[in-house]
Amino acid sequence: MLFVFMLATFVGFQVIQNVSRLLHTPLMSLTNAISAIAIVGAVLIAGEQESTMTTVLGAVAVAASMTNIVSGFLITDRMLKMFREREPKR
Amino acid sequence: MLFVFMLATFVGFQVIQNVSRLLHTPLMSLTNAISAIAIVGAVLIAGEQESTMTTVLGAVAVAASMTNIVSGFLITDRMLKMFREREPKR
Amino acid sequence: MIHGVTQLTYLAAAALFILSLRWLSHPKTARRGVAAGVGGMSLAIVGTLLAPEIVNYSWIAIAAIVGTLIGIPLSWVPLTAVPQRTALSHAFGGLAAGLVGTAKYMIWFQHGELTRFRTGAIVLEIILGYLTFTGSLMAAGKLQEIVPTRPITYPNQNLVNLTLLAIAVGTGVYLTFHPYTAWAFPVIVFLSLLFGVLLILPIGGADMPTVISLLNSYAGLSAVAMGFVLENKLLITAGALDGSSGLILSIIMCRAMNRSFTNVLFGAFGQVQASAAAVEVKTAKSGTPQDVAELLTTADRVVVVPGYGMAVAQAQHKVRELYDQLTKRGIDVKFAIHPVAGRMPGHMNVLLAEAEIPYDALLEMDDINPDLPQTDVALVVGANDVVNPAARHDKSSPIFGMPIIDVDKAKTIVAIKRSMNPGFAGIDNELYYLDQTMMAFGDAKQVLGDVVKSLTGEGGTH
Amino acid sequence: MIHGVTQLTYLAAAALFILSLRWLSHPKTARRGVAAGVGGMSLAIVGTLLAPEIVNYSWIAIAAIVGTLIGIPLSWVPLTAVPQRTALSHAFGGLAAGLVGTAKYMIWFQHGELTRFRTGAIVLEIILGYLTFTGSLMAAGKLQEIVPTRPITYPNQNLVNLTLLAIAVGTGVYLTFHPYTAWAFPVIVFLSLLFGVLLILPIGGADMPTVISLLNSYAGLSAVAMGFVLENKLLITAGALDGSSGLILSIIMCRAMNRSFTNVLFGAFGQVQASAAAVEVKTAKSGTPQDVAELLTTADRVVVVPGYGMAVAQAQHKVRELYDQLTKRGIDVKFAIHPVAGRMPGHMNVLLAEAEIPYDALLEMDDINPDLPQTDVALVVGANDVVNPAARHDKSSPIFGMPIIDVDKAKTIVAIKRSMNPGFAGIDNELYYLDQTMMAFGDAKQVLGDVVKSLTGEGGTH
Ligand SMILES: NC(=O)c1ccc[n+]([C@@H]2O[C@H](COP(=O)([O-])OP(=O)(O)OC[C@H]3O[C@@H](n4cnc5c(N)ncnc54)[C@H](OP(=O)(O)O)[C@@H]3O)[C@@H](O)[C@H]2O)c1
Ligand SMILES: NC(=O)c1ccc[n+]([C@@H]2O[C@H](COP(=O)([O-])OP(=O)(O)OC[C@H]3O[C@@H](n4cnc5c(N)ncnc54)[C@H](OP(=O)(O)O)[C@@H]3O)[C@@H](O)[C@H]2O)c1
Repeated sequence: MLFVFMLATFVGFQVIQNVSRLLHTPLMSLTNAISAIAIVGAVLIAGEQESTMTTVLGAVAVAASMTNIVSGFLITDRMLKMFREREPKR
Repeated sequence: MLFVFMLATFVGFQVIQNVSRLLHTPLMSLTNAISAIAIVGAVLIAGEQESTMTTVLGAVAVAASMTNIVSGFLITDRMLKMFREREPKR
Repeated sequence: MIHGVTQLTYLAAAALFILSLRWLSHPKTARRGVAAGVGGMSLAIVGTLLAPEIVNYSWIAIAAIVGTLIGIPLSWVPLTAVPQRTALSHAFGGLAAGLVGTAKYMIWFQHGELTRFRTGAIVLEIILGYLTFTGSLMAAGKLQEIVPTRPITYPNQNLVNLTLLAIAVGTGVYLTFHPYTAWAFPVIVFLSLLFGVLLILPIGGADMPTVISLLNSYAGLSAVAMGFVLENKLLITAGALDGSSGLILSIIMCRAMNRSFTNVLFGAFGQVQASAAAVEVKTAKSGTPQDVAELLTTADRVVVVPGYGMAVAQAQHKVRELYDQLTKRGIDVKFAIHPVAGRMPGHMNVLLAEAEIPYDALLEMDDINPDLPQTDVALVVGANDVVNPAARHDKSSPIFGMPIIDVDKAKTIVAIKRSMNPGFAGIDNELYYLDQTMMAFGDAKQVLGDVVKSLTGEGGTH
Repeated sequence: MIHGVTQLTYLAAAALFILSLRWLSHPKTARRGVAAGVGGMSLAIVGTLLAPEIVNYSWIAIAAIVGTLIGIPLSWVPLTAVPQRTALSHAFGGLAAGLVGTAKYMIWFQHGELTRFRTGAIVLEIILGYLTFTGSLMAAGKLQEIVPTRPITYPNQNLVNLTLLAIAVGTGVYLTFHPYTAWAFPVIVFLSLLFGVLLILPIGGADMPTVISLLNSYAGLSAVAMGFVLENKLLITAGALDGSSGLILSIIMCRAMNRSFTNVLFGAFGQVQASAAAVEVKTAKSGTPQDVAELLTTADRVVVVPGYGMAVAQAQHKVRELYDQLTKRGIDVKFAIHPVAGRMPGHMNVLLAEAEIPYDALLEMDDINPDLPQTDVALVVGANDVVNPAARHDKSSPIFGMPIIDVDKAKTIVAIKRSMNPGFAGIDNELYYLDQTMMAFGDAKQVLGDVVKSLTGEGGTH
């Protein structure tokens, strides 16, 4: 697992360094949405039905992550829609 | 392990794409040396002493890999030594 | 623990996340990047739902619906509120990580399945998660100005904070070696929550963007820790992507402001604004919007330098109108974007894109600076620190060494702002007193509107 | 299976390999990259030696010494022989992978520990390994001209080859599902060895560089397969790095030659050289080295375009002398490096670097092309295809569409080569018949030497 972490960190650094400055704000919201991958853990806890307590904790975590997923992707897309190239010269 | 492969491939593609054209020949010999990492497998086989046959196979593999390691790194370094920037204007 | 299909969906999801960020590197492919991100996330969720451990779907469904219902309106916030939204999001992310860690601890505690490795990973996860939770809430509050934005300091603050953190970490280490110490867990949770608040208190509202990026990085790392807890490589990968993104962005911001992390986190920057009053009385020339319009029409090359003031005034659409008027007259108009203009990375780009200014008219600092000496008019719209020449020569200035846009080298300069007040760094700007500078006082939207009006009136077009 | 310390050294080794390649991205940090690579390799070896399975070190030590003794002289080869050396290296790499796979199969066979997964991974490893072994040997032979370099073809060749490969893969699949089928293993080994030879036979000597890169990629993939066999993540990582590097380089070469993989592998390129004889009789002007020297002294801007002929003639040192003479006279000299000039990627760069020409005087094709119309003299030293204007306009030419260096746009052109013979692609070059072109016939080293002599004689310096 350390291997995966090491490699993913390299990938992350390289990929992010290549993102143009132009898009740093959308980048922030996109990584924000991706970090909501925590939903995977939350779903596992909420679905396992170990005890009411853990199910509730899991469900709250699912809701919180889902909020991030939905709002993160939507707002990124909204911002990106605004970026457009110069239209062909009139 | 598929995960490791996937991530390493991404890292590989990104890293190699960033290598300047100037250095493509040294790049070939450096990756050549790195691919001699097969020595790890060869050492395990040769050192396990399972049977004479496998030990011999392993030892040949160790020798072959070692050749690549030594010649690969040495020649890369020899080539790189030749690259130098314009000396400060005289 | 995780069966084959799930594993494969996770693999694909991780690849899609990486592609998503790769595609974001250029505006042309960026929207494909969002699609890849959505695809990756959907795969990850579907893959998880297929896992055999999941016996009950109703709670998950309800929670997902609630989350969606909160998420949709959250994505409608105006662009000026994006930093707050991001901070709030990090708070949710941190909360989710913290809760999952807590629940997992409880489950393993019950079943007697806690090992040192598991406990250690959980401790890391909850410290980072809960700290991110309260820290991000505070940051959002400061940005929204619910919490006072000025740095709140008291004696020995750093000592107190670090002691708190040390106790939390110490307890965590103890718990790792004695996983069934029931009292330790809530103590760590409490200390982490508290530390998140205290960490943000002494940081000025204007430093929040850097802090948010850092919190982004923490949120990513807590997902990584969760990945170690659940032995899930997708979580590790996505978390690492997120962690490195946050770290890189905060490094970029710090570097562009020529400050160090320590200075941002412990510097209580923005506290001493009052002391920066001008001592000698200097005079600045000021002009009316009509004067500005006249000056602009005689120019061949114009460089517009937007800053935080444009964002505050929401003046980007007026900037666009001005751009249209000028280009229609054959004047070459470029935009000079400083990396930390505004209050978040890429702030100006998003605003100008919103106003449908083509992104290839936006130039980065290093690309535009060589052109400035050939520029007839540099139009500074609500920017201040990023054009302050003191950064180049005044060693005593707090922004000394920060790279700036060299508008002072342009032939003439027009600066639009409401007053002679300083900007974010709280320091005077000698630019405004130069001979070739004309101030146009007023709200940026108002002033630009008047400029455009007098251009259209005069030109007879429109 | 692998204990903690070994795991950690593997982790560090993998990180070092990645850093090694990252540092190679710029000449300034490149040598640090080699150091990182050596460090990573040493760590990996030490980590492996620490593994508890290893009971006997003497065989390993002897083998390592033998390998070192072969490796050191192999690194002394002249730079023109680097492609052969690389091919030979791949052969060793493939052999090692094949042998390890074979040995592992034997061990698991004996112990009854073969599973489908293990067998499948071994099959992949040995097919790739042995194919790379013989294929690379053939490639090295062709480059060294031990084996005839022209494509060797016979009817239905592709069909025969593909059938062979299909049988090998089919047997491999069978073996995967019936791991203890003793006869299948040697069959696969034999077919892979044979396929490696047959694959290379129909490929012309000049296409070898692309093939070598592809074999590089196979060698990497066989290391990956070995990683799956031994459940070793370091092997997977290093193999993947290698595999992607080989793939990217061959793609770059193919693209720069405007050809497809299929065409390189099955096209039997370079076979029809004879048919390309010139039909109409055209005349080219030729000049003496003194004429060339005179022309050069009157120029302000000179662009030197080196090609394979410079490598053959080992003329790089003379090029350097010429460069010194001309810059001494205040003439601006640049080098235009085509991505596939010579016979391997970066060939010209290494040669010119060997002659100590500063690398910032070397410009890539896309950077120099806009300057050529303002160039007084374009000096073509043993380049042919990469400056053939037919690539731009003659749709029927085999190199049509390949990007070229636009020397025909320069004010005057000097081309140094031994005859009017075609280059690698076997086609005539209209460049030599242009009005503004002067041919200087002879060996490049000889001609340049004379040019330099008449420059020094004339100028009285030196
Ligand atoms: N971008 C980032 O990521 C980031 C992150 C952290 C910190 N920062 C910091 O933020 C600063 C950004 O520099 P900047 O030049 O963009 O902004 P600034 O230095 O904060 O100056 C903004 C100026 O806009 C004027 N203004 C405010 N509202 C206005 C309105 N409605 N109409 C017209 N003008 C208005 C203000 O002057 P009046 O009050 O006189 O109108 C103020 O001087 C830098 O110091 C940077 O270090 C940026
Ligand atoms: N770089 C790579 O990675 C790579 C890989 C695969 C294929 N290729 C191919 O290789 C070719 C490279 O183009 P190129 O322009 O560099 O070379 P080229 O087209 O092969 O032409 C080389 C020329 O050099 C002349 N020459 C040979 N020996 C000489 C000597 N001793 N002194 C003076 N001249 C000599 C030859 O003419 P005379 O016989 O008249 O002297 C020949 O026309 C391209 O077609 C490319 O596609 C390159």
